[in-house]
Amino acid sequence: MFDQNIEGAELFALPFGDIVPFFSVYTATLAAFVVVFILISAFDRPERQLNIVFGGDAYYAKEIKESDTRFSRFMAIACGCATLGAVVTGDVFNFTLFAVLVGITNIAIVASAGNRHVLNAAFQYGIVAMIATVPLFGSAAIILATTGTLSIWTLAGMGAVPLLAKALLILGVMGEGIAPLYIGKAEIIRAQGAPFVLMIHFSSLLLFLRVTEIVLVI
Amino acid sequence: MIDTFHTGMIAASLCIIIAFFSFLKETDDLHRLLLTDLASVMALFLIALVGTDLAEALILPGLVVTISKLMALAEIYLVKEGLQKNSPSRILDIEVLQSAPAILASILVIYGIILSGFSGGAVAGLGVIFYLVCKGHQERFELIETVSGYAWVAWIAAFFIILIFPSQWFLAVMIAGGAILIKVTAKLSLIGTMRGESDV
Amino acid sequence: MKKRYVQLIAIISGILLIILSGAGHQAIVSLPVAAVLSIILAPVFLISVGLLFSAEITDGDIPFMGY
Amino acid sequence: MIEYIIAAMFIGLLLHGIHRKVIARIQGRPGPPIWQELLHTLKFLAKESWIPKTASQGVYVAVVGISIAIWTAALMLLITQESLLLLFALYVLHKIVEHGIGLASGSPYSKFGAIRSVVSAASELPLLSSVALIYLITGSLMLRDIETYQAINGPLLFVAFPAAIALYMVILSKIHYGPFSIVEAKEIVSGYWTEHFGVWRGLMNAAFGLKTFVLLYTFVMVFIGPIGLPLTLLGILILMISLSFVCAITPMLSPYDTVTVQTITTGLIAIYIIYLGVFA
Repeated sequence: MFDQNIEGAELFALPFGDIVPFFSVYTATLAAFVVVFILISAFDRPERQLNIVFGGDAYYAKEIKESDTRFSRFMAIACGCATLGAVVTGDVFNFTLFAVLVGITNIAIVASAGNRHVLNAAFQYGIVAMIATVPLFGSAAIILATTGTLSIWTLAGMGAVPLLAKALLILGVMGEGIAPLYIGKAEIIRAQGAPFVLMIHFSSLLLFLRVTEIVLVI
Repeated sequence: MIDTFHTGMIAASLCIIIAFFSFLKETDDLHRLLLTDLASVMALFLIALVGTDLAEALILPGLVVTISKLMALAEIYLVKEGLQKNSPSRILDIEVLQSAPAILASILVIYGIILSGFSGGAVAGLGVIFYLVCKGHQERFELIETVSGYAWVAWIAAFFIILIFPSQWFLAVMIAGGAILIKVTAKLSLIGTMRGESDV
Repeated sequence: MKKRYVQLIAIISGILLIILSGAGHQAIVSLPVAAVLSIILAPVFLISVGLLFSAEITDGDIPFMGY
Repeated sequence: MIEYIIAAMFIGLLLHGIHRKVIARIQGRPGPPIWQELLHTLKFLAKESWIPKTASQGVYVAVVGISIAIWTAALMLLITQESLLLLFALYVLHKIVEHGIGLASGSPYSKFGAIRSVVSAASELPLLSSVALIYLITGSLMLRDIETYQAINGPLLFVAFPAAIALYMVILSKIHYGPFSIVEAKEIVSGYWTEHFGVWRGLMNAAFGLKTFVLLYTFVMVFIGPIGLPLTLLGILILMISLSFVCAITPMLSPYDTVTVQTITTGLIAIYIIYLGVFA
């Protein structure tokens, strides 16, 4: 029974060997939010960005090509699905995998942007995210080596996970794009297409929320 | 198991520190892109250190996501630097195909000569095809046809030798083997040169 | 959207919210369930009521696409 | 439920009005009447509303609904005495509302507001360290357990003083006219909600009123404990006035300074937590 006094009561659990996907009040709320945002990015049209010509009073609205929209939309939905996976999964390693997937889809969402600044920022962010796989997988490896399992269900409340592993996990998710290292990501949200760009920010916030829960629980 | 883990861990941390240091020093985007692969390998190395069945099962998905991320980054790099626009004049305009063919083709040809006969010809022919595909493809049919014709003649001559002077069978077999080798090689290499040039 | 539909949505969600609130207090519906349902219904109710307020001025479809 | 939501919105908007009044008095102006923000909201509700043609319609409308839903949910958490961590999650998700509102219309001004909101993502970090500290002390994050703990051991305010400071900083960074409200600075017109007008603006006003009430109520609930509704409301009022004092006498910081101050606060509290966790 998964009944931590951190995140509310258990609502649902799917016993699947020792890897148990579960919903607590907390993760269920997050999952509901992810579904809402997937729906928004799946069905909404992108906005038309207004650009002001500085020093004059002219402004023009940019149009996005249909093919670019389609690609970004697909990637935004993929990003939503990866986020959903990261929120719902009951396994530390799967969480790290989903975190890396979120990183991939994040740079893919803006890949079709013609803006060179955006692409440059995406590239630099991608490199940071790639380096972040080291602490992410490293923490999963340390957890596996010290406790012999990766299941959050089993680890919950045991306090068996070393502090180093927790710190590395947070560091890894930070690299995938939360607060202090987020600055690298701030530039890529200049890209066009509000529903899709929104997904970039949303996915990293949810990763952050989920990793907070994991670190407090295990 | 834990002891080995710790020893490996120290080695891995050393590698990670070196990798991260290289990130600090490196400023060229392409080189940093290549170094990210080093970092991801280190991540997999950490998992592999655990050395259980479960860890083994975790390496493959880890490899898949890191490689796909590397590919996505490489694609971004291409778009960012505008490298997609200058499309290569030839399809196989890859750097490794400029340097490798000479070595690989010579290895294949030498091995084919050692094998001799039909199969040797096939191997050597493959080497020649590889070389021609990578290096260039002027359709010099005359040359190949000439070589092929002389090989044919040598093969026939070997038959005559074995019929007229049975005591010299070894020489005859050698000539026939060499000839068939050259013939098959020549025939196969035709494939490498046939690329539909304008003046043919 | 026509004004009539907005009116309908506002009335239905408003009534549902009041029923939920009453049922929550009388313990007919458990508190968490009532809370979750009112979280979902509250934006619907408030937005439709807001649109009705502004519909006094624009007697066409609300909200229409401007500019 | 709905009566709680309406009442909380009402009190929150009234608090906004008091906030403006106090700031005005400190600065030697008469200031607007304290029900000004309520009137504002009602005025906006009765204004002509539409969706700009350049906007991404779904996001433009959905974020308004989401902002109401998020803070309604936070209020419900307080009523049902659920997890503080979830409250923290809802607070963090409020960032996405700011971001979405800014991006939705395509206007460069609101976009600047949205980007500033992302850059000041550090403002949510003090909350994390505050939550972690509370968990370290009480051993639980359920609001009902925290209440019980305080009923036995006295207010958390003294035990977890750094956490209280962190939460105070968080509320300060979300309050209007505050030193950290770079997302709605006037050099970018009205910041991220420049392009939301009419009904949308009115509803967002209401949602933000709800937000102010919920955040202040959480502060009193978590750090002072169960003291009954009248005293809690008094506590909220005092807290609001103290915030107004800070807002009135500090200028708005530049984005860079904002991020720096927030990050340093988080860092200090994190060091304190590590000290508590490792040595104490």
